[in-house]
Amino acid sequence: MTKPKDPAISAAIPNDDGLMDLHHSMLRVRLVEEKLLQVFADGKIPGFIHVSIGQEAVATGVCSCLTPADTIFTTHRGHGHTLAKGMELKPFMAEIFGRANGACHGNSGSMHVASAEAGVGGANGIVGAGLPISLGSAFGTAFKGEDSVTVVFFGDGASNQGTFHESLNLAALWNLPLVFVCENNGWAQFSAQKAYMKIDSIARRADGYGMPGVLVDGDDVLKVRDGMRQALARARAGDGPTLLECKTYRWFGHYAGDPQKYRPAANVEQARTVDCIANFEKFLIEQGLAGRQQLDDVDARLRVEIDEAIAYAEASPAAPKGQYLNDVYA
Amino acid sequence: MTKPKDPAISAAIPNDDGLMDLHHSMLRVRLVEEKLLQVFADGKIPGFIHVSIGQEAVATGVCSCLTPADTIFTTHRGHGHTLAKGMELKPFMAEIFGRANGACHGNSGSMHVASAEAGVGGANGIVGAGLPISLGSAFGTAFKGEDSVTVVFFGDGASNQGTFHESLNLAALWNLPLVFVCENNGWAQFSAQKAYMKIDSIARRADGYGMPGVLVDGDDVLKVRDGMRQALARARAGDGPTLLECKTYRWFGHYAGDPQKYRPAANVEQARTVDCIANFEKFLIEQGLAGRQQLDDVDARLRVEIDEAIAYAEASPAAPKGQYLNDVYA
Amino acid sequence: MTETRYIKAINEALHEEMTRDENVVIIGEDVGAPGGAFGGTRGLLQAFGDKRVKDTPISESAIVGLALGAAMKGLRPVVEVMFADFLPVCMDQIVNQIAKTRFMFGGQFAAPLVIRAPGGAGLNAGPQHSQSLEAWFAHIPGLKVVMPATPADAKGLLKSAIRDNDPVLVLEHKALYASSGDVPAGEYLVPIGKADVRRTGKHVTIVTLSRMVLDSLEAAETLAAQGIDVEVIDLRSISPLDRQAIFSSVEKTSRLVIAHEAVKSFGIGAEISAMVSEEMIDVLDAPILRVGAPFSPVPFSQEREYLPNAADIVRAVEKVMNY
Amino acid sequence: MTETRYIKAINEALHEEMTRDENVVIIGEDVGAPGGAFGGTRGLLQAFGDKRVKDTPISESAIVGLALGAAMKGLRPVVEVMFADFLPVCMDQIVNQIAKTRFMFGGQFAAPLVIRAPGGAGLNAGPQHSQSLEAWFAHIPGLKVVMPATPADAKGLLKSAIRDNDPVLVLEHKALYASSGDVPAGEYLVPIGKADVRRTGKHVTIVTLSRMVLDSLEAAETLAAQGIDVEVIDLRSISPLDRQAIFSSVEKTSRLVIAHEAVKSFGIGAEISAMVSEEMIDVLDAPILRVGAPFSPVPFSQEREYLPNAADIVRAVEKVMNY
Ligand SMILES: Cc1ncc(C[n+]2csc(CCOP(=O)(O)OP(=O)(O)O)c2C)c(N)n1
Ligand SMILES: Cc1ncc(C[n+]2csc(CCOP(=O)(O)OP(=O)(O)O)c2C)c(N)n1
Ligand SMILES: [Mg+2]
Ligand SMILES: [Mg+2]
Repeated sequence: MTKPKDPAISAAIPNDDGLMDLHHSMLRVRLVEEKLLQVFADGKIPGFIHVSIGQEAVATGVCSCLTPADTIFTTHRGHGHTLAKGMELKPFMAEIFGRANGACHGNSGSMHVASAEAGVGGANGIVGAGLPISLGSAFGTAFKGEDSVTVVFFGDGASNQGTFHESLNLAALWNLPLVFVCENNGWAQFSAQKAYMKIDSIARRADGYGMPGVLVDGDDVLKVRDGMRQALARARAGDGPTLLECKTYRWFGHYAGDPQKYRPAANVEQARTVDCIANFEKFLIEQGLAGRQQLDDVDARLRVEIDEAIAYAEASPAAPKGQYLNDVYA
Repeated sequence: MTKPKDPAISAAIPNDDGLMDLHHSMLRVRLVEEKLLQVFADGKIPGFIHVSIGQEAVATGVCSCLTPADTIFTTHRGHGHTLAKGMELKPFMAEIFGRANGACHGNSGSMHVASAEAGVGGANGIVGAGLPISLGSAFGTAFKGEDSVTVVFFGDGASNQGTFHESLNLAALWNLPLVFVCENNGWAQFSAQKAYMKIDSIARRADGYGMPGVLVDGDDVLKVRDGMRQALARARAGDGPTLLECKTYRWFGHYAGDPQKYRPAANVEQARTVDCIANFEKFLIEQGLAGRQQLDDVDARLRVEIDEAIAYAEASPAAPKGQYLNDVYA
Repeated sequence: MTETRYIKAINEALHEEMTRDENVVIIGEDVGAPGGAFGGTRGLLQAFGDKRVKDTPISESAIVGLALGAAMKGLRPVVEVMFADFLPVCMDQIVNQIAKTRFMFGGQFAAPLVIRAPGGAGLNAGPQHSQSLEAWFAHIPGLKVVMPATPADAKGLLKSAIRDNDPVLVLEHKALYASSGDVPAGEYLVPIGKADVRRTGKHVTIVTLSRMVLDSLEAAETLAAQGIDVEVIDLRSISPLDRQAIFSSVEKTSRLVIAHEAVKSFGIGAEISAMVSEEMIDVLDAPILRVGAPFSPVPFSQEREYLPNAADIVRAVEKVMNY
Repeated sequence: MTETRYIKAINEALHEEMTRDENVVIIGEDVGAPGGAFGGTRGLLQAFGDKRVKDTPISESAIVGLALGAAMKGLRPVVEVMFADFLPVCMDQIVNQIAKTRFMFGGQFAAPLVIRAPGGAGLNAGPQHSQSLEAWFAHIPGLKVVMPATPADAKGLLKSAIRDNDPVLVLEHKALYASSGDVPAGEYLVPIGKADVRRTGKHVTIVTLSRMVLDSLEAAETLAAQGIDVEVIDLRSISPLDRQAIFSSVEKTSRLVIAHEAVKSFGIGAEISAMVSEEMIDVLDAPILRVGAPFSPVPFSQEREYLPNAADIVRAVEKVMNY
């Protein structure tokens, strides 16, 4: 995570061990995605989008440990990871709107946001396909003697793709500086986890590759960060990869607009009572690390930033005629 | 395994718990493959062949527990499994020779021997590709209410293909009547196991699917049979699949003619001191279950059978002109 | 005949075939209670139970391979692969296993199974969710490949595919799912390997399929206003290909335009063009022109500009008419 | 110039490029000490060490994906996939990831990597080890595809592929590995996208590639004896395709035969035929004929009967000459 560009925060309140940054990052993801749901419902975004609302502690807990030199690979549900890793909001938004100055020239939209600058190797529309690519990123940086680390996010559903298996085996074998982050939100599209695997915890699979598997509460940003710090320490020390499973819950439908007939609203309501952001705010206030007003100020500043990014995206031009032919070959 | 069609055996000596059948089956595979190496070296077989000499206890131990109603799927190194399962020797041999009355009309050769009659769903030239297919076989028989079981053989190398992972997960989830037999011979083509996986025992992976994983000495036909009996009992009782790993050693090169520069001859010599057939013969004799002469008689009869099959294959006509167009569509 | 949506026609076919033959089973991601990503399998779980309607993990290779094994055991599996773009994920099972099973084993085993997958663009789903890859499959002996353009064909071809003794890939078009048309109620089979003359005409033949049938018919209307009488042939199947239907039409019109949504280069239009020029070059009064997508992945925001459309077909027809 | 075997020429190219650029790494099954299944990577481990020559598990998707990630980080991976028939195992990584990386990410990342894989028949390796699937890859924007026929091209194209900033699929022919020819020592680059006129002639053009270049040259000799003067164009690259070379030759000869080993239907010959008839139908004095394999998997025992050969080419040429 690049430091949030908001000097007011670090100046105004004690920011012990980056706690206010964690709050800022999670809330930023939440507010961006809430806004996306709204503009999507208004018909302003083509195609479809997948939001990670409720899962922000995973994105933030993991990415808060990283530097821009580290690289992440993510999934169709990648907005949070991407932003927490430090991607600029304007090219992010313009891409989702399909505009010429989107990060990918409007070629690919929400499912493929990426930022070379911020170390976001790309979201991916093929479930499980990011894992093999992350191997090469980790191999590449190690080859060049860099001490940066690669992180690949994937879902509980993705953990049943063959690519998961091949990638964990190879990463363990080659001792790659790689962290496999399984964001287990209990659902794969319209199915609950028990419908696609017999075991509860994906971390249990790590042993079959000779790699540590760690399960953390993915709704607690500090626990995620702790788990990630240990995995990163291993990776940076040359001790190889870790499978870090973060258990969380998908608050919304699979895609924006999903009527969710496949799960009772009551269950979702129940799950939503565990809110990583509300809980963390409570903690900050209880610990005397922040006051309500300060947190509300962060919220207000973020909304301004987001509105600006939306306005930027909307004002951005469409891709020029035939643009799609420009990025096919070098 | 269909009973060997050799009444002399069961009549002449005590055949406690099918021990003489085990001997007959292992020796038959060994002698067939030794003969195949010879005729291949003589240039009589087109393409390439992969022999399983030294690994006969796995094929025999597993298949001795099966009936013709059970189905096996095997690999490029499938001669042993196929024969132990009861495939007739003549169509087997004629296929390897590429003749019209080969089991597959000469369409495909050694790497694709199959027998619908004997419950051999086919050898496969793509490493790891048999596992998904075996799922459907097990699903199909269970669907029809049959109590037969499907067995899929694959190598230690194959256990790193994505299909391994997807198949074990699905089989466990659906509780399929399936036994995954990993024939771990320590080598994948020209590489030793430690070059492609960090863990020693593939059975260790079973836990990640919620399935029992069992490691047995693959050079001891009785231990293989015991392991298989338990796995089969589970499967037939509706308790789902098992991963049965049989540790053995590949005595010969990857393919017939492989110069094996990648491993010291001394290591191979050392490994060959563990001979599943010689050991089993010793056991039979020591236990007073058979005499040397009786075993030699089995050997002699087998050689006759094999010579006949070779003669049959050699005398068989080539496939008729354009035969390859006949089996493409129904 | 009732006015039915394309996706509903597919659903009807599945219902009917499952009723007719208890060996028909449905396999795929979210095909059970959710009724599939696009609603194709809606109601089947309720009607036929979870023995015959099987939700799977996200494991395309395992799923498609499972269908093969089940088919070898006498079942008639119908697999749904959520997007045709995911077929590459399980390509080995399709091409090296399913397509070759009968051949490799000398006819000892058959692979009577169906893979349904929606291809095509039109929903701004971006480069990994919009492809038209049919040319690959048509190149593989052992597979049959159909691409229905209308709800009636979606029903009739799927029913035929399920009864076929060979593996059939049914490439639906996701942008057509919401389209409607008359669909015969109950038993209705469209033979695999037979094209359909969707409009008769005498000046020029358009050979097309899937969504481009609609664009071709639209183009034909525009051209009719200019006095150009277009014959539109909807291939419906690309493997086997109804060569005779194409030859007969070109025999009459002496002019041929081929229109498909896939990338033009190395697409199925190439085969049709080559086949016609091989057999009847002297009949042709003009070059055979192909309309297809440019040589780029399907873009997200510029999808409409990228996709071939009726105007492109009109231009191609004008070109062959003015040759 | 030294007489060198095709497989040795490949090995030479790898040696030279690894010496020139320390970012070139070799990845694949048994590519290290064993030197690859066919000897292509022999000696590289010894010369460059195990940091740059990486043996892998049997995990084609992971391997090819790994190459992509490494290329995004600035390496120049050269992956060996043991048989081209195994490309379907990792098709998603090739087609949905590698080919689309530059496009999907708006040029932020490049994928300068090479995948080498031997295709083709000739060793009686049967239906799963003998296929020619190049048409699939030529249909995918973002990939480049080359198919060397001679040892010199095998070297020169591979060197160019390694230096190319786009992903290049090098489809070698396993039946050519043992063939020999003159290969320039040291620096020798064959440009990607340029065909080679392997024989000049004025009566008929044969467009061909890979192993069928040899059959075409043999056919040309036979035909020369009958007074038919054949021009043989070796495509070398199929994506990008050297359209101009084809057009120029047909301009001169007015007759075209296309010969490839892949299944004829929906093969690359279709595109070439369609492209030529689109652009220059009036120049043609005869139909464009294609020589390719019949519509069946490659059989084990009848491989020779199945494969297209010089006699088939002679017949096709005679047919266009006598038209
Ligand atoms: C290979 C492949 N199969 C299926 C899909 C369709 N699909 C997209 S997301 C998804 C569910 C993924 O579940 P999970 O990995 O748990 O991620 P989550 O959506 O929960 O974040 C599915 C099935 C796909 N995109 N790619
Ligand atoms: C997908 C695929 N990759 C690679 C190969 C080449 N190959 C054939 S056998 C083999 C080794 C297999 O090792 P293992 O699974 O241990 O079986 P074994 O040969 O030891 O019986 C390899 C790499 C193949 N046939 N298919
Ligand atoms: Mg999930
Ligand atoms: Mg092995």
